[in-house]
Amino acid sequence: MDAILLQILNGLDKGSAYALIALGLTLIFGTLGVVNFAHGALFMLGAFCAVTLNRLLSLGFVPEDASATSVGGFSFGAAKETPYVEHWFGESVGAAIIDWSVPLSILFAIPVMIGIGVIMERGLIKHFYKRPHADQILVTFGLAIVLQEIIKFYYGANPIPTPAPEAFRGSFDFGALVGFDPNTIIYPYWRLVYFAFAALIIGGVFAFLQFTTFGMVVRAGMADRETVGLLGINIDRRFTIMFGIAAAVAGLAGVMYTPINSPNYHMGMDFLVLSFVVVVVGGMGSLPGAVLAGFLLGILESFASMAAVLETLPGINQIVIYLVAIIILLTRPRGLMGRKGVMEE
Amino acid sequence: MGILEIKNVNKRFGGLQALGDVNLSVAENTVHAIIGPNGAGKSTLLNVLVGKLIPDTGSVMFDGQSVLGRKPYEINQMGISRVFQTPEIFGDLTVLENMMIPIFAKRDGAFRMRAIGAAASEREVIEQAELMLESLNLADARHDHSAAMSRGNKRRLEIGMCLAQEPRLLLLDEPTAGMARADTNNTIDLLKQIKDERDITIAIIEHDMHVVFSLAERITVLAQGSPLVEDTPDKIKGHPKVREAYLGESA
Amino acid sequence: MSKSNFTRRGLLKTSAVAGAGLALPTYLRAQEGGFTNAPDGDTVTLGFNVPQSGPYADEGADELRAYELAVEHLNGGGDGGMMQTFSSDALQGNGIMGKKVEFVTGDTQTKSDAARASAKSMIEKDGAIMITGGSSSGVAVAVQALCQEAGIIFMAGLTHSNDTTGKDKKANGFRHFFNSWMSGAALAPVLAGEYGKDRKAYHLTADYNWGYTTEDAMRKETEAMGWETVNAVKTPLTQTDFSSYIAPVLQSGADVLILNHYGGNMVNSLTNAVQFGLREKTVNGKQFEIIVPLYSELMARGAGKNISGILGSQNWDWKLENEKGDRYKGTNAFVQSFGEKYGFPPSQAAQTCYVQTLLYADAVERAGSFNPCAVVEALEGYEFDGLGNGPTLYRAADHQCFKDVVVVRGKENPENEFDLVEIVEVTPAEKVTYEPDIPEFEGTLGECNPGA
Amino acid sequence: MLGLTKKDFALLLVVTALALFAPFILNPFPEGSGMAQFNAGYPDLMQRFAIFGIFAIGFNILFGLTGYLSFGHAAFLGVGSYAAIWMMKLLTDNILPAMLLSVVIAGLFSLVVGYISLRRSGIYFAILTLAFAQMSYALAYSVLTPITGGETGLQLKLNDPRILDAALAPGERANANLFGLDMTASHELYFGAWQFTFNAGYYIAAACLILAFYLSIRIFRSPFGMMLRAIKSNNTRMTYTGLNARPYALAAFVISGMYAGLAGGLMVAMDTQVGPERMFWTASGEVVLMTILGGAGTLIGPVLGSGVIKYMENIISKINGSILHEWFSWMPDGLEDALVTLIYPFVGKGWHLTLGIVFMLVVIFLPGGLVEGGQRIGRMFRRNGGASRAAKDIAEQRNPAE
Repeated sequence: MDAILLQILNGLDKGSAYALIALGLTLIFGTLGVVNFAHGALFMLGAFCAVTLNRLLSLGFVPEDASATSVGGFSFGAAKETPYVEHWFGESVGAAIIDWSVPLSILFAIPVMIGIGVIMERGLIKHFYKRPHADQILVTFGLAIVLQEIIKFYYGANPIPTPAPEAFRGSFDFGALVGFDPNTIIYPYWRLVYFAFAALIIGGVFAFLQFTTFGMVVRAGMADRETVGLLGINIDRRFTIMFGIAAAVAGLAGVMYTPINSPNYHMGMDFLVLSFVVVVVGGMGSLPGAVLAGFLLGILESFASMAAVLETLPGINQIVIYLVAIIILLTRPRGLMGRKGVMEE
Repeated sequence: MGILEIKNVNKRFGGLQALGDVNLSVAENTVHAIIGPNGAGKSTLLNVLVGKLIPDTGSVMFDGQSVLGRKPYEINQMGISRVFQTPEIFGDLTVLENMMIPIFAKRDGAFRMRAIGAAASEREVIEQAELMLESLNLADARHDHSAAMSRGNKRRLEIGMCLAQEPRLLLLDEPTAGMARADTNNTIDLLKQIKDERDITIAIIEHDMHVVFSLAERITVLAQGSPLVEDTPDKIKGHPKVREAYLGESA
Repeated sequence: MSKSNFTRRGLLKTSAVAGAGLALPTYLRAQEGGFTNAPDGDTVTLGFNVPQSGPYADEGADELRAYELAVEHLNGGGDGGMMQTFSSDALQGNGIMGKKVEFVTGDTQTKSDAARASAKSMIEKDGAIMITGGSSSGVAVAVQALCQEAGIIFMAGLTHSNDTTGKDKKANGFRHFFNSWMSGAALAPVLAGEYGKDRKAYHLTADYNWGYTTEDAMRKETEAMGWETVNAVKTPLTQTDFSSYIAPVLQSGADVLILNHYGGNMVNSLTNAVQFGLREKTVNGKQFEIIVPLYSELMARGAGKNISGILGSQNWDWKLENEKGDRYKGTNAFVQSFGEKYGFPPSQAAQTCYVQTLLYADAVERAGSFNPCAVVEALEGYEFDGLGNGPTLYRAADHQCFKDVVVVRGKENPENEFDLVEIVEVTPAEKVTYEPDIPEFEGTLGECNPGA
Repeated sequence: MLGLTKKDFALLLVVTALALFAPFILNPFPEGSGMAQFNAGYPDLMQRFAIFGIFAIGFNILFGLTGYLSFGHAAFLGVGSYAAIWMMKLLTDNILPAMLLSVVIAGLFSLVVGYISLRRSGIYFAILTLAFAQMSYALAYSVLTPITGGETGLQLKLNDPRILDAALAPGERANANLFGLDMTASHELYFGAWQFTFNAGYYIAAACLILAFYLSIRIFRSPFGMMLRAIKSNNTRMTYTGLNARPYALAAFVISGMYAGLAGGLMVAMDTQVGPERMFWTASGEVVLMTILGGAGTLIGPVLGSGVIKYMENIISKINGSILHEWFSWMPDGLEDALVTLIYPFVGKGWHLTLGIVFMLVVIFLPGGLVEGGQRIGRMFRRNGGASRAAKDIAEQRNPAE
């Protein structure tokens, strides 16, 4: 029982990452009808916003009395630096600022990612709305490669550790809180933060689409693009904004993900295929479907990784997501909550 | 006994009774129009006939055989062809190729692998297709891209493609919807010509009363999923219930 | 024409008609030499086949730096690096056998197909006489097999799986790097000393060949000294979030977690394990510990602070000579020339690649020929010293180097990003030596192939 | 001729000539010159051009004609490869049975995958095929290690059974051959500073490519091909014309799966090794990109697209800093360094960046892929009155619909 509860918790957490990425992807799919293979790259860019801010804040100088490590007469100059922020704001405040660089990156990433999204849409994607999906795939895939390589050029291929604030490191004993034995269900603080953050963003996007005129038009657009076009609403500008929002959602998912796994330049590709599976299993053009599928697949993946399950079905952890995707798509033609006629051709 | 016999067909979508006890008989070699206000169940009925929807109860017999439970392409192979509200043609193919496909379908059935010979050397099929195009006045456009044609010509092509299969029943779903007057008249003429030249039964769903009264020999009026009246055009024109329910007093 | 690798040449001639005119007589570049790509000018070309794209690109870049440095030294440039300390003095700094060393590079993408394509282009197009590099066992095994077929010497780069000099060993292939078995053997005594002989271990294992051999080695060695293996769970290579594998560890009653992971897998699983607070737990009255059998500097950098206090093994470390003395001479010479050129100390991948290049060049000099079979003969059973790892033997039976293994621990407070681990102990070569015919290393070496 | 129209036959002749004279065409630069770096006329790359050409031609029969976008075709290539290597391990080193089996096994596997996946269309179909391929990859990498060799894959070993072959003499190794003709056998021709390599394996692969290309023309022009285009154009009309679209699509799927199997078998025949990453989704994605890059739905496009991608992967990736310096060494120092710094990010380890930029440029400026580029050049020639036959033929292969 506690083992299952534990995996549900893990699954919710994995699922919230899947759901966040899939949410942005399906916004672009559903509203713009564009197969965006660069969405994973947006997630990656978000993560590197956090890395960049962390680096900027940690920029420093070498105090004069610092000693360098030396080997056989050769010394490496990379002695400990004192960050400027510590110099300017005092040691404790400066250290705290660096410590909190990941949450601070949210503020940094929102304008950056919206900017990237808008530039991407205006500069490139806009011209591909009426082109075949194949062309969209090629151009966005090309863009994803270019973005990745730029990041690789500046940051290298190795993962870059980007820790959570000290206060959120480590874990708490969730099991003990709800009456299980100690140490049976432990849960890292940051993952709880990530889950709450994902819930907030998902809720925010839904509320935005539900309660604003803008959202109403977009939802109408998702239901029937032609009608909205006939209404004479400036759908172009709204689509641009929508793309910006989707980019920001992907970027924020990336920012907050950095303490969970050290980001590297190809992390977007690792998530790309999975997020496509999530979106499609959820059903094309359905936001709740994408979120539901994200959590569902996250939880199933967690269950499949249990030792007891692996003993009876070796290798099930390798394929569970794809197997479930096949079963769902065969039993429900348009995924969990897909609408008819979206991307079926 | 008509060529198409619809008996006690019911279809519900959730709480909505789309079709309620529809009974309809279409006599062979007649033009039968089905009219009715929006939401009367015309499209649902049509989708039942072509196998896209399966009714909850009732039977649909075509030439003595049930069509229910068969796939659309099987029903087509039984001899029912359908013309859509917006012309459905193979836009990426040339006009001639468009016309060849139904001839292949007629000759080879629903599936036959012919991957070795060249389509261009199928003399017989091409000849038939060209004859058909000539009778439709589309012969000059045979190597054109069908997507580039006018809507009227697309409609002609689509009707021609259906005829090329030599169906026994031709279903037309608002064939002149959204068309200019001239195109509408052309289509009416084409259908009249077909009616005169061929042994064919035509069932037509239409809003445009001009079209209906130009072509139909019998008319069924549907309202709220059930047939209201069925009669000859003249009788229908004067029928008080119809005027009230559908045409409106002013018509 | 006297020697041919295409052993079916006789058949080939008789079937010329069947071949419809395609069966042209075979002859390859510089046939006179009697072996593939015999260098005929005043230069000799080496092929450096390293990952330049994909997750191991940084490791590949470091390997490439080492290769370029080795070429510089062989050609008499720079300060000569380890050539000054090398026990053999065959190398004069005038290239190899008087021929200037040139090199070509390629991208393995850490995929065996791409690695073979790249290696083949080096052999077929650039006339490389030796191929070296790689940062995964899949690639090493694939390229080694290719070199065996083509009659080229393969000097493996970073490859740690038993298979490279075990199941898939080849006469034309040589490995300087250590392997899973040695990691287990080297770690076990240190683990017993540090954590005691009564421990319960939980293994997370990457679900592919290297993972299997590493888990095997670790289990065998730790169980032999009294540890109990509570559970061993396989994780997919493509896994990025290991939470669902880490979370049940505590429940199982284990007090040690062994992460048989490498590269991105290791960075992520270790990060996750620390996130779950495993290191702060006390289980069975003991401090919970995490072990990473194979360490690398780049992985350590990727995992950041999470590696502090975590034990693992390495082939070499740049502080070895400073901390453990003269036995490891060559280390400082290498670190100095590498550091001067690039501004930071070399990784163990760089060291193994540098050493492999030097060893190849030295073998050619000693053999007096570029002929692969002569090189194989010169390397087999060769004992040398002064290349940073202490006295080393290239064993004839399996072409595996036997030398000391370094056991390291992640530093609590690293001075800088290059100084992330501290050397705990060096397990001497005798303790990590095994018989060449034990079941884990079963395989046929075959005979050397000189090619055309 | 051969059941082809004049134009198609001319195209076939062009492709045949390109394939036969590839060793010359791909090695335009003399050995030892700075430009020799761009030579691609060595056996391995020529073989890869042919093999991936076949793979893409087959993929195009499915995607280009029916519009069904499979994201899992690499699985068929991989399965074909495994079948071939097992055949060579167990039965004989002759590549013929190996290649036959790889086509058959890939065909059977694609029949199963296609039968299930074709129950859905559009993106749902794409994800189903992707799921099958990813499962194949993951299992081949891990739990199926006893059959697939896992991470390290399968190679020929000295102690393989090889029932039909005579025992190896001491010192002899197992070589892929066709009735004794060794796939690695090469003939080299020196012509001044030029060097041309004629490799037996390449010519086998080229023969397969020509045959595959010929078959694809026949399929394109057949009534079956017309039906496939009809599926892509309007599935509704297809159904309401009494045609069952699914077996047509399935047939196309299986045919393209068999092409993939042939490509996989050839890969083993040319280079006796199989690894599971051949089936990873990026490999499936690559053939999609090859086809679109060249021009989906055109006859020659996929061959061009695969050629460009493989060229970048194998040639551009090998240009490193020292080669750049060599090239520009005649320049003044400052200029040389500036130029090298400018170009360096795009070559060698940056070859992916160049690939990404090429993808974007092609799709932005040549919506119909590289073939459209040929088309435009062809038009330019025609305007100048001197239309070259080949350019025109290539240009007109494009479906006007695209």
